[in-house]
Amino acid sequence: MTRFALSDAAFDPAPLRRRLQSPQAGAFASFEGWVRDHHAGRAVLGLRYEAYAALAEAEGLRIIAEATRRFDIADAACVHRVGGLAPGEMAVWVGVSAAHRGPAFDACRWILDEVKSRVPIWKHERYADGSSDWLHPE
Amino acid sequence: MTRFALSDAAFDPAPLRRRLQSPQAGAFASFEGWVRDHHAGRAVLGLRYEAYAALAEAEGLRIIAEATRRFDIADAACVHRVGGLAPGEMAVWVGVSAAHRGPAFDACRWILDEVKSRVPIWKHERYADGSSDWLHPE
Amino acid sequence: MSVTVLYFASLRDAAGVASETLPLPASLPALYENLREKHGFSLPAQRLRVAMDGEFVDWNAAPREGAEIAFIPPVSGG
Amino acid sequence: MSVTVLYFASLRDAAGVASETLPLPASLPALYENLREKHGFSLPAQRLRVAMDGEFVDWNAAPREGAEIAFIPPVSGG
Repeated sequence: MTRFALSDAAFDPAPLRRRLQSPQAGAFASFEGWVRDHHAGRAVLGLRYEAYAALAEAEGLRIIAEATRRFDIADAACVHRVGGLAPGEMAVWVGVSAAHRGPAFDACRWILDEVKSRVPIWKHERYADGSSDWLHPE
Repeated sequence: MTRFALSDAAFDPAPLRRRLQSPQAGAFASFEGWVRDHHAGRAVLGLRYEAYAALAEAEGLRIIAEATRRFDIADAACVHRVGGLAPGEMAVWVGVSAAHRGPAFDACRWILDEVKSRVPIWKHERYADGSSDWLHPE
Repeated sequence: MSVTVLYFASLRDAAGVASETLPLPASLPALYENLREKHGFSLPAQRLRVAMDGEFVDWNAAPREGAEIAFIPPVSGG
Repeated sequence: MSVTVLYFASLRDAAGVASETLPLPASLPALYENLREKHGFSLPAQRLRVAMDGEFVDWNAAPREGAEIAFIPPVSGG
């Protein structure tokens, strides 16, 4: 099982969730990021994620490995979309199984935050007014 | 859509998740509690949840309504199993959609904690040594 | 002049029934102490909550004629 | 004696190409400043990270012959 992956098509998190399951794990926290139809007051028609794939996959796997050391969890995984997405589509999925709920929530949030700040993936938004932009947050 | 329900059979969270989705919501946090095969060092063969159904449903709905007031979220729902469960089965599911990830995580965890402390549901565990117990935590 | 008492979890196991109809009691604490003696409940009242007609109520609430009363042992859902 | 430079996101749009092969530069900051001038990149080096051969490296790392170098603008996944 690859614990961090890029996907160029819509994916179903159900099989990923199943692979994180174990009879010792009593808790499963997960997160999904969905494409919003607005950003900073502008109507968003759609977006495109671009990645530096080799580095994104290596950095994503490092984040999962770090989470497994920092938190008392059983297992974790993350998948991030690349390519074109419409509003409402799932852009990122994070799942964490653990014996107890505290570490499951904490690790899920930490992985998401690290992916957002460290993994070389960029969002290009297309707006209803005809303009478009790469997002390079301060 | 009923935002808090008891279920006497295994259920699929996918349709519940879909009903929480909206194009304004960019974040979806969810939690699943799974039956563990051990408790306090004893092997667990299975368990049974019993509820005071009328009060559990009323109290569960109050928790969801309170969460919607306390946190900046779009929607939330929770389902709790009653009856017999085997290790690995899902006992509780909580899902929260929100514009942003912080409130989604915070509300999901808060709802779970409140359900565990306030909703009249009791767990009866059967152990491998032949004994069994109602759990009435201090 | 009666009430119905519901039992759950370890209280139901100890009582051997899920509910019983009893004369209208003077107070909820008095009712529980009577039942505790009768059925040998191990949990003291301080560890329980009490509900009347499907709503949590204060232990000082006056028992109502015809009410459905439930003593709620510490819960363990989730 | 050359390196390959990869461009992503706004840098790729500004450069008009996804990669180019360039003479081995003296340093990574010197390489970026040259490219910034050549392609009109708006992002200053302080807002970028840099990677060599698929690993993040320090801006002080020495450019290696044949290396694949990528300047990483602020990311926006998730």
